[in-house]
Amino acid sequence: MTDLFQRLWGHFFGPKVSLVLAYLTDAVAILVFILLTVMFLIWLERKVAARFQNRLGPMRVGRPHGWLQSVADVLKLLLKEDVIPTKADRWVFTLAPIVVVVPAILIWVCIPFSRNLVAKDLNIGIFYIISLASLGVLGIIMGGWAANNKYTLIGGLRSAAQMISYEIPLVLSVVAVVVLAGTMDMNGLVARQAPYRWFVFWVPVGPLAFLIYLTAAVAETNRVPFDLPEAESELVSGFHTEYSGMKFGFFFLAEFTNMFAVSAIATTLFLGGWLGPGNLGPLWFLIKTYAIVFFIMWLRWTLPRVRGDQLMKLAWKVLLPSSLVVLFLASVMVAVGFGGARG
Amino acid sequence: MFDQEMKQNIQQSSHPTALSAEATGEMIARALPDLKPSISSAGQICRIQVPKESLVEVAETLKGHPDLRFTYFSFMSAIDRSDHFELVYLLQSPTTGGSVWLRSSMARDGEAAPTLTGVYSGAGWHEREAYDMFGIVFEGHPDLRTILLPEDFQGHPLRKDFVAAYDFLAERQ
Amino acid sequence: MGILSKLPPYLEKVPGGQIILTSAEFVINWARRSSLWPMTFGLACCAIEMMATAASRFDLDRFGVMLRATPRQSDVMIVAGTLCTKMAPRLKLLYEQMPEPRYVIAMGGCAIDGGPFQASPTVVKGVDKLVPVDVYIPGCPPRPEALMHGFLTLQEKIKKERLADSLHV
Amino acid sequence: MTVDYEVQEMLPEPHEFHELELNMGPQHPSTHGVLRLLLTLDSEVILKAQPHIGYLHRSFEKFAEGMTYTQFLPYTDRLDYVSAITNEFGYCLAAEKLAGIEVPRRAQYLRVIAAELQRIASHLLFVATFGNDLAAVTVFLYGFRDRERVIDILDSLSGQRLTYHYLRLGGVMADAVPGLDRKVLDLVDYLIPRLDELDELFTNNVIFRRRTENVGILTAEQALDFGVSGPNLRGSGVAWDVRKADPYSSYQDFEFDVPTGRQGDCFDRYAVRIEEMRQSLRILKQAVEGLPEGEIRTKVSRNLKPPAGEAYAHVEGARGDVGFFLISDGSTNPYRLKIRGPSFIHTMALETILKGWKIADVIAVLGSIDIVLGEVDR
Repeated sequence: MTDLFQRLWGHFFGPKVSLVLAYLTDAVAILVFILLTVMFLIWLERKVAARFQNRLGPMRVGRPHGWLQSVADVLKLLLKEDVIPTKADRWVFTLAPIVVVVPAILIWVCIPFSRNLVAKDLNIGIFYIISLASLGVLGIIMGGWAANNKYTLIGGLRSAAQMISYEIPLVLSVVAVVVLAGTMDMNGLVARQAPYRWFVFWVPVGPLAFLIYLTAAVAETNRVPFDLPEAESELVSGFHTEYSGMKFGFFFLAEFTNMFAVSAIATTLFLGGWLGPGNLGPLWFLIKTYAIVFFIMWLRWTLPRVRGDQLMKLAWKVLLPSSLVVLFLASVMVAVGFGGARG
Repeated sequence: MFDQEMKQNIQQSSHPTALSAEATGEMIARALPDLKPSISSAGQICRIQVPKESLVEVAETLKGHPDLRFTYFSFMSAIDRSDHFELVYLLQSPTTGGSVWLRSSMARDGEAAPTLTGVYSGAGWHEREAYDMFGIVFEGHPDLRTILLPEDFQGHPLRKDFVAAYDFLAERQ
Repeated sequence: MGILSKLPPYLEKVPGGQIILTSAEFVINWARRSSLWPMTFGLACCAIEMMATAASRFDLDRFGVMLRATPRQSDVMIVAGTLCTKMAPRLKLLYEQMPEPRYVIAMGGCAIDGGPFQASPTVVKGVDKLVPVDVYIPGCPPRPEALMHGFLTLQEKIKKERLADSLHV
Repeated sequence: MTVDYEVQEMLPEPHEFHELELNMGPQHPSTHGVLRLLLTLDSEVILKAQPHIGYLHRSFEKFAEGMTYTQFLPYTDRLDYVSAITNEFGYCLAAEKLAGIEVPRRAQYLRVIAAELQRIASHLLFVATFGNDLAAVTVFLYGFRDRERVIDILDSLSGQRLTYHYLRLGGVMADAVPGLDRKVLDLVDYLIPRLDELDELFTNNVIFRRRTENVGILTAEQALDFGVSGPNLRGSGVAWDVRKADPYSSYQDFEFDVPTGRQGDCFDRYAVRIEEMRQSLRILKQAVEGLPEGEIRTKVSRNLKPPAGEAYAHVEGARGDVGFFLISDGSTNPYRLKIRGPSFIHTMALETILKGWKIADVIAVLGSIDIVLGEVDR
């Protein structure tokens, strides 16, 4: 996509200037896309929840079906007073939402919407994504600590424990796929699955890795049944209890961006990314991603929350060993010649 | 799989029935003749009047006696009889189904009541409430603090002389 | 962002500034009234009706009303129930923790003036003794329809707000 | 009258370095009102839990002393506002016992119908809030959706949704609305599949089981020692139901079982309530089918002057044994009214139950104990 923009800007400016401008355009495009998506996702979540619960959900703000609801919410949050508690650590408190949001958005640099619709197709794409994704937790811990409130502190610490525990099976399941594919390039990963040899069908490694990835991903994004860091009934609002206005909005933004990102990554890694009949790359990509998003929402509005120790047990006693087994199986598959690198 | 477990978890049990006041009185009279239970209020209440010094002792006997087993502490409260306080305890026995009222009286001021927390854990908060509402001090209570009223509240609302602050009562008199 | 709150009076003097001001006012008031997040502040009986209003049959979410647990993220405080002297300082504290602009709905007789418990020395005779109340909803307890009406009334009230008075950014 | 509105926090006791004092409430999403829990934590494990109450003390007992017997009746609705009818029931029984009033049989049946509807409504609310506490928000909304159906019938009987004031001294306020039997039978047909659906969605959910089984155990001995009653006592395995043990208002006419749990954990307390709803539906069916004809109220003077004496009546409320101890001195006002609120006692037991569990379990225990603060603080 950068090439395209560079060519476009090239009509007006020199090559160096147009490269910079192309990157800027990329950034703006991603930002706008994410903001619009998140607003849509929040609206979607409320409507989906409402359908599950025999309700209607937003109806009045923008007809039909309250489609302007999220716009109103965002505007209102922007206009709210920005409270920083007196006892809070001002700098860390202000920095935390930014630390959470920035990596969540940076992930999108590498995600291919179609063969060419990707901001920068790094050859270590998935590695880059995973390393960025683990940064978000820092912001959560910072926020939990800086607010100087016991509830946020507990929320932040829970979050740290949870994220670190689930990072490992998540990465291992991704590594299994990388081993099978023999590449870390996102577009390369998709190409290995063409046309319908999606990794999720590569028995036995594919489905198992997909399951592990999905479980760990739900935990990584702090959603029910693993929403301990912001457990509303226990910790009021967890780590963002003391945040108001747009700072809170940033946490919300990061949460939904992350949810969309893990779904997009799952699509790319396991469901063949933008592959599909016809020349409709981005459309297939979005359909698959939204299917996973819907699944995650479905989980949220069906399941109760697990307890901290059960969460840890699941990560260390079930997911970690099984992801190691999956990794081993993937190596075996490559060794006996089933690897995607050659096929 | 779980459905069966759920059904197992819930047992439909045979149920004991409550004894009438007379039957309870007879039962107590048989087991402990020196307590002298009396039946009052048209045969609805079986009560034992005891001096407050022997409250703990009587409660312990009623709880521990193998034929009576008054192990269930329903509630305790006090009544302001203008010249003295009356202490009321309702004890029940889940094994026999009997219920008995322990009654005792004490002076309104300058006297302390014995605590039953040593016999029944359930007495704890009821006694704190009586302390709040009547200002009765329970000697030996492990944690005698105000419970319902704000800590800086003046007076004890359920005393009959605490009237002025309640606007509606003042209007009537 | 002190500059922003000083902006409207200057803008008024500029030719055409009035138009900008009114349209900004409209958009801002629309956003504020369309996204009223109340804090769940259930004190007594009315809290049950508040929950019922948020639940399936009445569904406050239709108006964009989403119950939040923490005062920092809420715009409206529904005082649902009897306020006692022991609880009063907490109510005040929670109100002060809410970011501006904030609104208060007094739900039920007890929140309005003590209701049936007015005579009790431990009951505060109306939350407006402590915090400014925007909408009073009578009833013991008010039916869910009444609470919804309360929200609509509050929305009407916000609609008429002047920007100069309400910019607290 | 001036009130000092300063925050008076109780100073925490001196504690070890690794301990953390966490103040939960009085305003917290899952303390079910204005309960305040002062938790002493070691990481997430509770070393000590101290319930603080009184944030909703409205002095009901003093009010009773300044009112006539009939005037006080609507106040009982606001005691345990989730289960208003059973409070009215207890108070009416006590006052009728005191004054020697006979209640016509039709009124007794209508009272039973109202009380059982109320029990179902209350237990549905319990399921809803319990689900919400464990983050199963859908259960919360399903519970309320079904509760509305029950409330509709109570609404048609009394004209109120929450504080009914349907029972009156000597009978009930109004006769059964036409088609009450049809409505109640429809409700039975509607609710039984809904309860099965609930079992599928919630009761048999593995996460729910893990969260509640073997958590927050209250043994039978402890329960009896504290005076715990109702579903919480039965959850601990003690079969004690006032409707069976001390039948009032024609409860002896109906066939129903008393379910008990095994060990008194959160799941037992939950399961007992679910089963009780099924039993209540059974009673309702029998009551509307056998509703006798006749008067609905004995004439009772508005300025009722019962003879001097005392009476104690207790009923099986949705939360437990609700007792009213009335003392008359022969005048129009009660001399003293003592209300035995089961939630008060259950809150007292919290301190013992919570010790040694985790913060997440506090929520499960609080939800399963199902207290209503109006009754705790009175």
